[in-house]
Amino acid sequence: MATNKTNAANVSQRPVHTLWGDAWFRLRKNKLAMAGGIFIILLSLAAIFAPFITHYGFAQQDLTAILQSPSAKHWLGTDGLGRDTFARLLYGARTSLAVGIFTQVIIVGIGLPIGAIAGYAGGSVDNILMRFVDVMYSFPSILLIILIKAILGGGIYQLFFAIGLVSWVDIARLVRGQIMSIKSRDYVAAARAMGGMGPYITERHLLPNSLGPIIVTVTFSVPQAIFAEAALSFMGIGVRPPTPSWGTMINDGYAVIFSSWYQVLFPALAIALLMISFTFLGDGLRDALDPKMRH
Amino acid sequence: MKGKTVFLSLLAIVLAMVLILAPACSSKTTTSASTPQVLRINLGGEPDTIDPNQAAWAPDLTLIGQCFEGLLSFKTDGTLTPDIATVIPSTSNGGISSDGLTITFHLKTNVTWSDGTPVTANDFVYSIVREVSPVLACPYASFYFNIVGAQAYYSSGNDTPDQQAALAAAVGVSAPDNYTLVIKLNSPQETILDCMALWAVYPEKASVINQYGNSWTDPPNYIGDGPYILTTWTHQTELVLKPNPNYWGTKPKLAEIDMMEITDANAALAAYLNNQLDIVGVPIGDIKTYMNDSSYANQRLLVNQLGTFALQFNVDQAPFNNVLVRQAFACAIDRNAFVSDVLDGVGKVTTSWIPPGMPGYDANAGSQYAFNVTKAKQLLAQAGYSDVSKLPAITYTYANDTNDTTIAQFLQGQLKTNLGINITLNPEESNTFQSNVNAGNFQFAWFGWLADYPDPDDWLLSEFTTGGGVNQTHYSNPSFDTLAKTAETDLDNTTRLSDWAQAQTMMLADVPLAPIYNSETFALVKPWVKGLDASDIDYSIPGDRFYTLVSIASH
Amino acid sequence: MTRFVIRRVLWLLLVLLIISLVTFLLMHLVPGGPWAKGKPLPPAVIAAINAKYGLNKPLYIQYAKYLWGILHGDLGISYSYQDRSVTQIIMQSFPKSAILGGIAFILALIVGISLGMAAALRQNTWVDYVCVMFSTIFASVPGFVLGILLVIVFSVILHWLPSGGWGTPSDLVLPVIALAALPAAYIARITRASTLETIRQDYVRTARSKGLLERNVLIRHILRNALIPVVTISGPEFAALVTGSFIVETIFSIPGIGRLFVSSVFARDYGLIMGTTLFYAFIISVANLVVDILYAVIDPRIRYD
Amino acid sequence: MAPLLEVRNIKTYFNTQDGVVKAVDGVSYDVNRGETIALVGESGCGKTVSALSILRLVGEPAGKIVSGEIIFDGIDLLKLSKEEMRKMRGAKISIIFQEPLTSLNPVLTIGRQISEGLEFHKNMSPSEGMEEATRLLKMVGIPHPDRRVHDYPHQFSGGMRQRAMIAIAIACQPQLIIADEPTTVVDVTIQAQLLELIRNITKELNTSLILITHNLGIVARYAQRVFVMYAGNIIEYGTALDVYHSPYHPYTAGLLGSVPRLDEPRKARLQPIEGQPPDLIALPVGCSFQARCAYFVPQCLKEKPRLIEVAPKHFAACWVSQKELKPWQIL
Repeated sequence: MATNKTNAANVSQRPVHTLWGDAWFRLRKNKLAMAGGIFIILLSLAAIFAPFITHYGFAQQDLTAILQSPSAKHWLGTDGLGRDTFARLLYGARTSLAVGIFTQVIIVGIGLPIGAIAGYAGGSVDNILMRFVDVMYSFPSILLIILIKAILGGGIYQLFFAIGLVSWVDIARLVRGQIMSIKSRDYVAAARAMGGMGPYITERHLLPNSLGPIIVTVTFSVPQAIFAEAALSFMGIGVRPPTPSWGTMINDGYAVIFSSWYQVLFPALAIALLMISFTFLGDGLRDALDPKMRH
Repeated sequence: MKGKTVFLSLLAIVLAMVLILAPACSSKTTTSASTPQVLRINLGGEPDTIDPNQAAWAPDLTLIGQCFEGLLSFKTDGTLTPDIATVIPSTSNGGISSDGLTITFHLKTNVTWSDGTPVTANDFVYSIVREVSPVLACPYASFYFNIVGAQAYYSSGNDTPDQQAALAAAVGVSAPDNYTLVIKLNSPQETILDCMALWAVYPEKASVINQYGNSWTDPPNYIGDGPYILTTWTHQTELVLKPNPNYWGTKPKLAEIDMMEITDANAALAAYLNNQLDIVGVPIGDIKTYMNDSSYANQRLLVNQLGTFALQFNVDQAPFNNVLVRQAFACAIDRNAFVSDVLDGVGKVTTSWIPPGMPGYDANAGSQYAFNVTKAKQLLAQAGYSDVSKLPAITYTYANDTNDTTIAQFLQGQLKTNLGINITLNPEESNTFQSNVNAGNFQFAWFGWLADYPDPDDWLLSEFTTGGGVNQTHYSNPSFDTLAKTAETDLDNTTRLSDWAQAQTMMLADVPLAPIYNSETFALVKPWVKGLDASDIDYSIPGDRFYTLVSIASH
Repeated sequence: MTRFVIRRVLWLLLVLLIISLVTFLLMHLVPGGPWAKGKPLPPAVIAAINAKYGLNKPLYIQYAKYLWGILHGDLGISYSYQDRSVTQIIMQSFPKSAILGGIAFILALIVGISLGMAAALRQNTWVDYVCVMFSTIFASVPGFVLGILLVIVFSVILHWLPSGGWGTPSDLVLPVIALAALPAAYIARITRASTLETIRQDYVRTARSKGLLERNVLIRHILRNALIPVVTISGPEFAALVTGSFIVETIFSIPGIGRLFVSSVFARDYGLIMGTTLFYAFIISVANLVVDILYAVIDPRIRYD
Repeated sequence: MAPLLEVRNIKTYFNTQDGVVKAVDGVSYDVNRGETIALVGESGCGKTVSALSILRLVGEPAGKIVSGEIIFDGIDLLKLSKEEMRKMRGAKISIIFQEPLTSLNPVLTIGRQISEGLEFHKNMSPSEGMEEATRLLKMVGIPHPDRRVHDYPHQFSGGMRQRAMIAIAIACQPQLIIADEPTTVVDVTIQAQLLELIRNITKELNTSLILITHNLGIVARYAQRVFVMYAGNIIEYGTALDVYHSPYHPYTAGLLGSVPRLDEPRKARLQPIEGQPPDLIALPVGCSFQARCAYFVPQCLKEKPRLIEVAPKHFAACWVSQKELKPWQIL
């Protein structure tokens, strides 16, 4: 945490010490995290409003201008089919962000209930679920992804599903751990004493309190999903062309790496930047939400 | 103070790395300084098998071709020449019986295995029977189904061993004496001679195979009769070949051939640029650079291939059950743009299915459906689709490797711009793709064919006859079938070839597929590689049929 | 402890069984087959191949056959590499991935821990910032991008190192870096976090109050406690590294098991898929078991009963 | 004969996000050889920090001793090099922390944690160290010390852990021991035992002791002199009995009020201390107790009271008590 000397001036407006207010206060102080967050927001906007930013379409081929280097006409050059790289990068952001975020929906959708049930119910239920998790762990996820993709076919939704299906395990474990620790705390005991039902307690007390760590984990697993998409596209089992994704762009660029290296450079940089932003944001959130850091 | 020590340790790591790589660079320079007679090529992966009977994969053949020789072989012009056989059997020299059902080969008597023992007719009998055995289920067995009893034996997979043994004995190959081989056919077949020149029936030494089983292909068990022997096989890494001391023919110049197994095209190119390879195929994306960069002028090699790539339609599925639609699509693809932009000029525009350099090639075949947008629109209109939005949904299925993906997107663009048709792309993992296409689960797809042997029947018979072995388009035309039938059993080459030519024209008129281009190989060859004889009959690497002629100049 | 280990080993066997079953079913659910590659084959040939591999028999019989084989230590045959058994193939390719991954793992540990420590002990100084930057950046560059860049710089431009291959030590340098970068960054991040956590602990103050040398405070009291989380993650990391990376092994043409595995899946090489999957699962489970044991060794509070 | 320790006007400040926390703001006290003094005050009044300041263990860089002198046995600790200071810790001055569980390293055996100090200052071999550790554990009354010496902290009960901490503190026979609320986390019965133990040992070794506590009740029994701290200052000190029986500062009185007293019949009801201690970042002008004081006079708002000898050897910093009479006797 930054230990910048602050004078009496801003002492007057000390932060409100609720978890969220306090977290937001501390997050605002973390420049890197804010930078990351801002980049992500800007990128999302750029992706959403891509058509207003560039007049090129992501599938619009210009066979007279193939593999051109950056120019005024094509800011980042063109690819093997004369498509504007900048445009594809923008539209590709849609894919990558979509993969990054919607995968989390599936991950949380599967991991949270399983973890919550295991953590709350405990005993044999917990045992069975956690053994299941163990099996998932020792399964080579790449095999699952490839096979699932082969069964479901090549679309972006199938991609969300395939990636999500193999990466919910961490969340499940986390939620379970969280709930187990919180379960033992007094106010939950109190709630139970007051005759609160299991699910009610889970939803009213346990989940809200384990929300912080979950948010952090999710933030960190967004880049992981984007990673996965890129890697899969590199193996040629990514999204359905001509829809661009940064992964497919890297893959295409890799094919021409010696002749026009910038084709791989730009999407690679884009991915790296997005990753870094998410990592910074995640760090910031962790520091902000981690109760241990509160004084 | 702790921080410092940490950084020292980091520094140490970096230094360690530098130390590791220092010798590396020096060693590199030294290797390229001296000139051992070593040829370094890239197979592009681990061979599936190097057992001639079972091989099917072009790179595997590159290796087998060095270690084995058969009865006959192809010259660069695609004509046959005797190898172990003394002469090419023909009706005139009595090698082929008048009814065309019996083929007799006479063998050279001075041919030996790499272990010094003589190669006899029995080795061929063994190999041919083994080729069609149900136990191995060899992929090329169907090429020999015309041999008496072959198919029966091959299909006896679920029978008892005794039954199989009986069927094996009944296969129509025999060796009256050590140097005579007699083959009995069900029906006359001119191209059986081409088939006898294929790797699939190279002689194999029964004793080693029986002794070592599967591992007979590991050196030193890998006994062959070719100019080279396989000395080391580091799996997934490289194969090393040395001259065969007991080779009967002219001794090769090379002291060693290193066959790398680099799977990634770019990695291979990098290896070439880094002087770790002498020959490399240029990945499609990099072709332009090396085509135009003058500093590579003395390294470029552009070789014609006996291959045609085409758009194939499933004639059972709407809208391609309508011949007019197929014709329209054939006219809608700008082949010139394709070759120049997608292939960067490596390849030749074609409308003919049978590629140039093949007997029975006809440059004008299918030319009526060359690129012509207006005609394409007319055809669509005739088909009743003047409003393309009336077309049923169309999906193009393809294997998801980089090149096919580019092609798919190009075709999508063409149909959009030229006919205003929106098609969906359906990338499938190559294995899924293959099986779906075999099963006819596709509307239209990419289809490539590379010659097994230079004869039209390899291109038309099983591909387009009704119920043909690899008829993926489900094309069915009675008059085509009759023509094919006659040509198949015709021993007179002139009439045979004219029949096939006619058959092709007939087929192309119905457009079960629309030929787009004939493939070529664009490779870089280090200037110090001398005597390379590259041609359209290469297996997978330029000149790989004639490495005996190659030598390495000092550099 | 021993009872714990025994229980875990038994459990491991069960896991392997489940995994083998799931894999087997999934595998056969997926369209395609060992015959569907490259050149289209006539039905007669496909039929013959199915007969050869017993693929024409009902699934449960095939599975039973497979299990029976495993019980006799036979992982079956590979369909795509017909000259070798699955066991042979794994035994030939795994050691290479293991060597590569092993070195990468050690490198990642050394670099990661040193960086993490340095950063934490010099918190909010340039040392810290440099380390954090390093770890963040390397944790954010996809492995294959890094690999590609390394090839371009060190072999294509500088001609210092081979662009790939296997044999000489120099072949290892680039792939090791490409493999180690991400885990190193990850470990660095974790070490930093847990060290920061640890140096705030009371017992560190106690240690100082005894007047110990800073070095001893660091090694005896901080390091050991700070490394506990690192140990937990190092298990999966290690397993992941030694079982090879498809992408890195492809880019650097390493004859490892990672590439083999993925290609076997694409080739529908049922025998090899089963073999490698089980092998992989085995390695992971064992690695985790070892970690749990190590865990108990460094942290006396952990007890298994 | 000069006192063993003289703390002269030390100021220890902490830099935080929210500003500079003046945890100790000009505190002076002294400890004679063999004497036990008590630092008393609510939690957060700076007593722990002032003690840690002696060992120079206020966590840098956030915390800093900005001024003052700490004369120990004739040498100013604040002028020592890091290395010289390190040699002091554990050997000459040692400390017993209040949270024995977190203050013991969970992954080292009790024995090792006791012996490591010995290995450094008395350069014993590890084995000798262990023997000594066993002896010390016996001395602090751990049963089966020979076996327990190999145990880990989590295997000890709260009381035993604190005994182990004591063993660590006395290992090198220091001249000064600082006991920072050694009994807060253990229950009352064990409290007594521990305090007895500490007293006996200090007697035995003729060690000086700074006993830090918020419980004036125990002070009377164990300490000769008492220093009462409030908001980083000492606001009253004197012999234990004086302070105990006739506190001058309303705050001290308040603290006493919060202690059940059996020896005297209750007279006037005393004010319980209401409100919170002031924000150490923004201390008010004048007396820092003003906000909570029931007796304050306008002067309290203007000027900070200095310690004045209100009775022989009895000092207090309070404008009201300057008037030679205890505030509540006005009423």
